[in-house]
Amino acid sequence: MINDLMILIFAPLVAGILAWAFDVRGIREAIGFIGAAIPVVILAKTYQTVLSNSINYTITVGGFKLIFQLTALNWYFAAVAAIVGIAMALGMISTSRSGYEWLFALMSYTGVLGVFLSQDFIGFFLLWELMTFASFMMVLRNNRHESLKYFVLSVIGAYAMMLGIAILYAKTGALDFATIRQALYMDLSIGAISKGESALLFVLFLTAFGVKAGAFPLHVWAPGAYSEANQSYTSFFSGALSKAGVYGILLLYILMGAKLYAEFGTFHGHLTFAYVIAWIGAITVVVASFLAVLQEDIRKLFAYSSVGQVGYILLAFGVGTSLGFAGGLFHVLSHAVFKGLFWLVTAAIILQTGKTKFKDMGGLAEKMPFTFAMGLIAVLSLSGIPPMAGFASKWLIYEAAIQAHMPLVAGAIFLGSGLAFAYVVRFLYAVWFGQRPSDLDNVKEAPLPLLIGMAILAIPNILFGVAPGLVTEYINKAFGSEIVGGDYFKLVTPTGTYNALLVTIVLVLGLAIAGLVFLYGATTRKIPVTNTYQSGNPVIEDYNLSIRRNFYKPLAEALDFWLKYSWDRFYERIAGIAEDFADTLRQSFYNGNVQSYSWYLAIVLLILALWGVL
Amino acid sequence: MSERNDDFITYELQEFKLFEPLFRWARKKSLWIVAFCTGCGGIEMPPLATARYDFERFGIMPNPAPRMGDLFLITGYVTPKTLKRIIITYEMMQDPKYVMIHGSCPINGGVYWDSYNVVKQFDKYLPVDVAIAGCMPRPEAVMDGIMEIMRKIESGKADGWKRYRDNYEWYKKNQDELFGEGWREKEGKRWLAWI
Amino acid sequence: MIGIDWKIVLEVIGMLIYATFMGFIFMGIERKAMARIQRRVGPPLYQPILDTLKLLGKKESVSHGLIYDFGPVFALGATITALLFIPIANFQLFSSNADLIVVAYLLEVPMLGIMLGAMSSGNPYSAVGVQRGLLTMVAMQLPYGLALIAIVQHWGSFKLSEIVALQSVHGWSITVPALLLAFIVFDIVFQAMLGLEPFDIITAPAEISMGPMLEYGGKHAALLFTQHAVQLFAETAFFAVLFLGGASNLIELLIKQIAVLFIAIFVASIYPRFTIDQAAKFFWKWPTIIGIIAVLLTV
Amino acid sequence: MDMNEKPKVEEKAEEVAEAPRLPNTKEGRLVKAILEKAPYAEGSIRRERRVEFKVPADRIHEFLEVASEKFEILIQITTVDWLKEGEFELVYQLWSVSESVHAFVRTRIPRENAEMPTVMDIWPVAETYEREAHEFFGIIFKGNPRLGPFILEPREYEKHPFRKDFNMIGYVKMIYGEDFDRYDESKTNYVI
Amino acid sequence: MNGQYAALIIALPLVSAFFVPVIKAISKKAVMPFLLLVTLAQVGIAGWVFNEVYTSDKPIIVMAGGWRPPVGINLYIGHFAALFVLIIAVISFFMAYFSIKAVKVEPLDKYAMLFLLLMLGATGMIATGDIFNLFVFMEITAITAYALTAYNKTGEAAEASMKYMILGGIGSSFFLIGIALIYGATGTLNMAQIAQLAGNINPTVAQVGLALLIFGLAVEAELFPLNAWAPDAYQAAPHPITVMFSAFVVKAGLYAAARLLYLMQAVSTWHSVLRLLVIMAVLTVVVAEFSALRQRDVKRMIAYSSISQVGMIAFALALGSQAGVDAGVFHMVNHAIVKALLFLGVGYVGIKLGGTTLEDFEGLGRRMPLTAFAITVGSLSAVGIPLFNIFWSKVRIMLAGVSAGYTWGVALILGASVVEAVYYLRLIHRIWFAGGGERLSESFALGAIMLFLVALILVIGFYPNYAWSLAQKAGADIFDVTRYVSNVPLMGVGA
Repeated sequence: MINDLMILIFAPLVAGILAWAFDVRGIREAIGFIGAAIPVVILAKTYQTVLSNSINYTITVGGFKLIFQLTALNWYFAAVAAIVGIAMALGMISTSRSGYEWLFALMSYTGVLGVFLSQDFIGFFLLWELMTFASFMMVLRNNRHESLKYFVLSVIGAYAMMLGIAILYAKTGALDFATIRQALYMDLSIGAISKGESALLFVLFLTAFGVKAGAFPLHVWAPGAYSEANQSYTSFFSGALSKAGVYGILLLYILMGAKLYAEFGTFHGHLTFAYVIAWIGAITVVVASFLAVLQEDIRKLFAYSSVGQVGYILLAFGVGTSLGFAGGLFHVLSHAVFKGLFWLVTAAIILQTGKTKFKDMGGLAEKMPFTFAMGLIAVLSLSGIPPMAGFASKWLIYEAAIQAHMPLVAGAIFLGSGLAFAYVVRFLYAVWFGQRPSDLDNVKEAPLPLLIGMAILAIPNILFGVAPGLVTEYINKAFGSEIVGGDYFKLVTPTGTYNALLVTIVLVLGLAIAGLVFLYGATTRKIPVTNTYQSGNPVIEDYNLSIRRNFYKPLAEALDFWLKYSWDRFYERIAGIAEDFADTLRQSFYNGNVQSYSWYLAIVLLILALWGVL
Repeated sequence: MSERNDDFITYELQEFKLFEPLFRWARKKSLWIVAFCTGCGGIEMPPLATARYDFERFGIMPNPAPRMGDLFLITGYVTPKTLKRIIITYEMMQDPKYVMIHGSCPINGGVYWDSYNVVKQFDKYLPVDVAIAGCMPRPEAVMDGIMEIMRKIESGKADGWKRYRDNYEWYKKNQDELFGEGWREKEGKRWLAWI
Repeated sequence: MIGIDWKIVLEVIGMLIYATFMGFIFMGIERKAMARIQRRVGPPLYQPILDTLKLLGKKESVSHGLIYDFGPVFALGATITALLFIPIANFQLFSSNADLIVVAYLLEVPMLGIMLGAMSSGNPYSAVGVQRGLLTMVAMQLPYGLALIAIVQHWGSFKLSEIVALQSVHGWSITVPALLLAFIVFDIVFQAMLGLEPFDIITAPAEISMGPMLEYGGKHAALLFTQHAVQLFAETAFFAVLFLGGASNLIELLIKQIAVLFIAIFVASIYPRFTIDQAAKFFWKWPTIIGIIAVLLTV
Repeated sequence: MDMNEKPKVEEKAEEVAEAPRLPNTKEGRLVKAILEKAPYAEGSIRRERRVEFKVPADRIHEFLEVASEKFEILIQITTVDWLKEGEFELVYQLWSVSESVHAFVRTRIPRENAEMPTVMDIWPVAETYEREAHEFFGIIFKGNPRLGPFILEPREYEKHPFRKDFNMIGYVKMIYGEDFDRYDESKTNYVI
Repeated sequence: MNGQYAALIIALPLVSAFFVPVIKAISKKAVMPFLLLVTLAQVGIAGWVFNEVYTSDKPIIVMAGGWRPPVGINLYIGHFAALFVLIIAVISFFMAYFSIKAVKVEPLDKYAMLFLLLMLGATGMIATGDIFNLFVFMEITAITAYALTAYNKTGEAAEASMKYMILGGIGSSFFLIGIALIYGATGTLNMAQIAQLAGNINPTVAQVGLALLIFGLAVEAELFPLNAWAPDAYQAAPHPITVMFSAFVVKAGLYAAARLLYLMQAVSTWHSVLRLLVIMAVLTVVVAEFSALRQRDVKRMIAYSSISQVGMIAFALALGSQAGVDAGVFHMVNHAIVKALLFLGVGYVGIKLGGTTLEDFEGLGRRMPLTAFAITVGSLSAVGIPLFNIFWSKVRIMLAGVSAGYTWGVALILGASVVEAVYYLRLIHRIWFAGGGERLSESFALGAIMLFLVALILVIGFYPNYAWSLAQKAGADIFDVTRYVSNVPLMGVGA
């Protein structure tokens, strides 16, 4: 009865409960780490078997048959979650303060793994809710307003999915994916589900997965939730949990792809519903990147940035061609890896300096060299500098978008990657370079487990950057068809090639040449930061020599027309209206005097009487 | 702050044995002026860049950054307040650097010989390579001065920076005598209120 | 691993020397042409080489830390890489292994190198320069992307060598009306990439004294000058390859490069400087609209 | 700083006679209007677009309030050091944008511990001019918050170098020492 | 023969209720332990009956005085009745213990008597097989409920019970008129026989009769317009009584309505009544949830939440499909456990800290960790978080709802449960992460009860198979009328 999948899914949950029970500093870290390590071990073990066939595991719970299956596709997603999970566990060892955080972090870990592996809607919905609830509890601890905003939005998404599941259950009578897929496929001819209903289903599922992935109109919760939770958990939160939303969209394609195509046809040669997802992704990329550039708080910046990056994945899936899927899946891995790394770096910074605003940080490069190196790798990867994984996946998405004749969407990616470059350099400048504020002088390097966590996330960045073939070859197997050609180091698509190894070698050669020219000149003399040219004025230590506050003021001025509208304020107003409506409803109905109550009874009797006569 | 500033003296210079003649030719043909115009001569420099005199023919280019510049023009009377800025900028310039002073005021105080606020002899505080007489020399005179600097570089006699390094104590003594000990720190603190 | 076949190694070394030399000559042409327009005699063509040698020959060198040194080295390295992936005349170099998007991104990377170095110098003027450099780059990204997309959609392939081959068969890109619009957009963006007059807010000499390069002196400045030279050569070559149909031999490529350069110089010597938010607003108005039209026409 | 520092001494005598018959020009009407409101002052017209007033020291603040309706801008506060008469002469230079007329308002105050009420309440810009006057002449302006060191070097604080009785040559010899003695001709009989 | 012992579940509370004054005469302090003893016995009997019914899989029919129906009154203890009688007994036992701690107001013997009668009424309503007998037990429950609501002798309690009395009175009188109509049409009071004869009654009479019956019970079962009395009654009643109200008094009403509804399936306009009930149920959920959003008093907030959950059960039962009824019954069981735990916890806090306003709950996590943990688990499961019990029944209800075609109903209910999530989680944040205080001592026994309920929730949450099978059998008992009729040994008079 105990087989691999059950251990894989429920090991973190059990470990979490144990860690919460034995709330002793040393023990709970060990249990938590083991809990996070088990899935990695099992996934590694099952890698060979998954390529050929799938491992199944079913349990009947409360009359529902929950089916869990490990195929090549969801092995990929589970592996991404596992990598980020192990890094989170290492990060949590040094940043978590109580068993509470371990419990809910590992519970959300179980939720994500369960979501990726489940093959029927009830199991999917159960673990989806569990994941949402666990991540909500992580944020509730620190900030009520942000966590409630996050929970309300994701619960609306979950209940929209619940409604969708119920409608599907009503129409097809089945709950597991295989039969639903079969039924929907046959439904093309019968036409039991009308055009309106399939549109409703599409919208419901899109809202559910859009909220979790942080698509444009529903991205409002992300900055608050990501910045309020314990930072090393946020690496998992934004690295793996947002992938659940993206996996959902993939699921949408698998289950209802044919049906939606039959219902809505094509628009300019693209699948209409896919075109909608592509444009949602594009808008998310542009809006989130613009907002990320203008942020003053390090956590908010990375929150918006991860919303933007998930927008890339949505866009890639929206393109609809197989290359688009390949690009999207690769970006799932690279985003999880470099965003997880960014969040661990933020965790290290906040742990050591206690500051979160850019204006009180600076000049940390000497004090925290290893964290800085990891931050630099993450910067190169996110902004898409060729030898890194970020570039390979972004390159695939470009190829797919332009090849599928979606020019404006590709234009959005260009703008998005430019903005990504801008806010990443802003992070570098404000935190690492420039003059160090006096109170940061005794900052030490981050603790060892956090550093190991960062190293774990940095290696794939470089490894899959130099050899992107490893990932694309696996994706080809997952899809079963040869989407991206070329060997381990060279990606060949029908219209373009990218030899990652050669680019790296030539870059190293170029650096060598430049280094030679550099070494030839006079030996350099290190000078303090106060020895800078301020048009001759003598510069002393307590001059503020670095621009850390509103670094991109001109951009804010150029965009002030657009910045007036904010979805956040819009949602707050709606929540306010709803609450006031609720209050007026209560006052009007339960107004406390018996006469009106007895009137209500009379009215009901009247209805009954009329009912009888009609 | 002042004591930390001396390490540029102890730092040993790079001697290019092989390409020295080539570099000397290059230094001669491409002088970059540090655009630091003090006193009334500052207005005399732009004509040099116009079509009539055009010092760009000789590879001279006005450059605002002291790190890159190598020809430092002192173009008028020098007050102690300005002298402090000049000294700091001069020390930021990298090594084969030359100083050219225009007009009589930096040479001997000139018209303001009795003013408490004008430095009488610039040469006491910073080494000077070429001095051009005249109460604001005409552009032709300045061009001649530049030719003179080029000839000195060619012959290797333009060694103002070497003199500054060799007897830095003397220069430092004069400076401290004028401004008082640790004047960089005091000056920095004084302007803190304004920033 | 690719076996080291000596033909490519020689070709690469020859090309690097040729590109650096021609890059300096281009900078010389730029300064000479500007001077001639202002009826001045202007410096000799090889003046940039002299400047770089003088800077390299400085006896003293100052640094604000490891990253301050790494910045220019990384910028020069990235520019050399970008250069080697562009099909220059009949030399194939490595262009068979990388396509348009890779080269476009490699041409962006030096900006990061310079920014890294400038930021670590801790000087407020260079920080303002970095800020303006990034905003200009962000502003020009959209039209730049649209122009590239228009080309790719028209010729249907990403490989530069293939685009050159198609152009030699069907005539240059600018002959196609839609790609003519893309040419205009790319030319405006080209102006900003080189940091020439209308968009030279990055190194605004009057305001923030050489912008990011303020703290650079001696050999660091020499590195930056060589990087600027190679970048000039690479970008003009990229421009020529995309729009003017690449060249069968070096001389034809040289003529096209100088033609492109002269367009940039004439525009530069006329226009006053945009402030940074004017530049951003400008880029997101006219070039983007023309770019969208070009893209829609070619789809 | 002190543009027209030395008005012509001889011109002061005949000014009293001219007061009653002001010409009917724009400046005349302007001066007549102000003199009605401030009888203690004497106004005269130097030339087209240039008007002068002499005001006793104690009524200066009141007069300036009256003048400020017409004369919107305070251009400069200049101080003249009449060593022989032992008096400072403060000249408030006003400019009227509406009538485009330039007014000189002159007052005399004794040299030793000179006291003046500040005019910052009428024209806030006066703060800088008053600080300068204080630094170079030592006039204390009551009500000016920032009278302390202004632009001079720390060495010259509280030395009020522009006062006539300031021994310039001695001070310079003290600072620049030997390279100042390079000149031999004596200082007494030079005429600038 | 041993089936007759089942009658004890009615007889025991009745007899012991009248023994209470005698015990009081012997010694005042013995009253409460006596109450405890009686409820313990009731639990034993109910457990035996539950075991008997579920092992033999046949309902126990108890004929009053040996008369066979339709002349005599019979008790029909099917799967549902057995299950719910056990729940009533267990909860009453817990509340009996809780009353010792919670109720300090003087005439304790009156309290004990009313307590037993309330338990009797509820058990009777569920167990009876005769509609008039149902009316009698309903009256007993209602009257004891009015009295117990006013037990605290405060102004607020008096006003609440007066409101309850008026509305309850109107409701039960119309219920009586309904019974009269049905009796006039069919000539029998026995439910099984009514089911047989329902087909050939004149449709309008059947229609009006059924409508009045449902209306009478709807007041008791707190459907939308009729539940105005509920929030005040819940808040004003002493804490143990509130638990009993929400745990089984309301459920008895609901069960009776469902039983009658499905008995009269044959009536022609049955579906329109169902649709009316669905509308009222959905409105109950929505209005109750919205009213709870800005509550300052936690007990009233949980009262509203209980009303909305009951509305959800009514929605499930009124769907008219086997899946719907099963889901409704499963939700009844879960809701009973969760609301018992919540009201117990809140009540205990009310006693310990002297009030149940939101301010009292500030930093409860540090002051009373065990109760805080219990309330947190209760509210989390009430919201429908996965690994707890209400999640499974909520999913069942949603699936059944949409299959029955009420997609808009399910959408509204889901929207309302988002609101429910908001105010419950605000409570949790206030308990654990706001404010603080020194740790108070908590009674061991109440802690044990709470932990038992928490364990029950978690067990059903983690492995709901057994609970679901119980619910399915109970659901079948209500829905499958033909089996019900065949089980009752009719004398065949006046068929």
